[in-house]
Amino acid sequence: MRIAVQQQAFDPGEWLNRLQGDNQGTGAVVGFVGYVRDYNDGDPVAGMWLEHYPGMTEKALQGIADQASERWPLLDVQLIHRVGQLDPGEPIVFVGAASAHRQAAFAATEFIMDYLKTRAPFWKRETTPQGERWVESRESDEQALERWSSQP
Amino acid sequence: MRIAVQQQAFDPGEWLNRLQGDNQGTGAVVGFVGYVRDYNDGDPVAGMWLEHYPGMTEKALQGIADQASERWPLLDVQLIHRVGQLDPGEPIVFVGAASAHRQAAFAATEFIMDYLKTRAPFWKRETTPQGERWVESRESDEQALERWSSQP
Amino acid sequence: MINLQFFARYREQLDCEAEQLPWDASLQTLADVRQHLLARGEQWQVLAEPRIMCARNQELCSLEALIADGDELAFFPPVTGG
Amino acid sequence: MINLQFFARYREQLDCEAEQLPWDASLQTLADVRQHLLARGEQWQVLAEPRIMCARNQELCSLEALIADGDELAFFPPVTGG
Repeated sequence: MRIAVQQQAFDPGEWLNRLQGDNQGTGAVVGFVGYVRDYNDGDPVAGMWLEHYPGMTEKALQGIADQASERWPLLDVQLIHRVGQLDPGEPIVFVGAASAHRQAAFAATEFIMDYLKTRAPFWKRETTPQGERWVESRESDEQALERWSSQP
Repeated sequence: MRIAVQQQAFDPGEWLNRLQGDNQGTGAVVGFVGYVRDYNDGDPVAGMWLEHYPGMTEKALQGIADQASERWPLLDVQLIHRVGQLDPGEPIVFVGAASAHRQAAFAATEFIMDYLKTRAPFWKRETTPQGERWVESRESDEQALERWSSQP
Repeated sequence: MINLQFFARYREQLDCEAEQLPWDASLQTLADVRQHLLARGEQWQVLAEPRIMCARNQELCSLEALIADGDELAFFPPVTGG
Repeated sequence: MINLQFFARYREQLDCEAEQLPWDASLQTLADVRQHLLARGEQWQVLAEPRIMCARNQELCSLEALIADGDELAFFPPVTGG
């Protein structure tokens, strides 16, 4: 398992390939990549700045990954999230899970993203023609979280 | 959209990275990689041979990808499946989808995998200490398919 | 003429990957073709499996699908790719 | 002593990223601390937002969580990472 929070760019493909590792019991790997889009809420976005809560961020991500590992039979989890200044088109986050079968890898990756979106201390501020603005949290992200309390 | 069926090895990371393309409206990319495991049904697996139905395979995969594109607002789909002889640890299949938001990318990738597993003409024959054997289809794969007939 | 194809375990057990069947209007569906093959004897009973899959002109179909002269028909066990 | 931290929009609107508050046994919960800050005047009303999130010693908690001398407390708007 590897968790990183960093300013430097990263290569999502490398992170995906790393999930299998040397484990030939791995049958399924799922990876998610979040990118900076060039528009949001109807406005063009020229750039983004990501604030976080140093110290807490790493703990929060580790806690989310641990929860996923308790819930599904995972062989690996890899998670990286950028902070600081980003350009449109740049990867912000990679989350991936490896397992023997695909259902666990899919569910764990979605679970980690849903928790990351609503429980990890990151905040996006984007640059639009009207100036800088903080991105508003989305109700749909809270709703996405709810299904994990009922579903196995 | 790109769909390939080939004997040659491929790099899953490259296929993942290709999904964003030049589209800065892409906010979310999900990729799935299936690998040859070194055991199955309790037996060690020394290798695998993948048979397919040339001509029909490509059409079937295209049809599945098209269905996913009609169902979710996808910006790209990439799919590659190997045929012929494979060693344990080698990637068999990559399926990925790009979208503005993550829910569509996750759902489409799972949908394509569920259909590929049960509707695309591939057959696995694995080499075990007892000799060659054809892999049996799994009931759980048929069940995975059923949810898509009810769910939006 | 009907072009028949068999894949994977069926291909091996029948020791046949393709054959041509003269067009015969009494064979209206894939189920009729399957019945015709089963009548050939012991070796062909593998096609009696309830989970058999089939395709007409490279598209999955049910055994009840109607066929036409010149069709490419295929019989195969449940698929196991991915 | 209580170590207070503010992030993102709150940090900007309060023009404050961190401050120390003398330990005061009457402040039993994060809600008490928040009330104490709201009493400072207009600028601090941003903390009245119903969707405010908070953490105690770098773990998410509810406003009803009990606090202790030496705690690191943080208030912030709903998170928007990923």
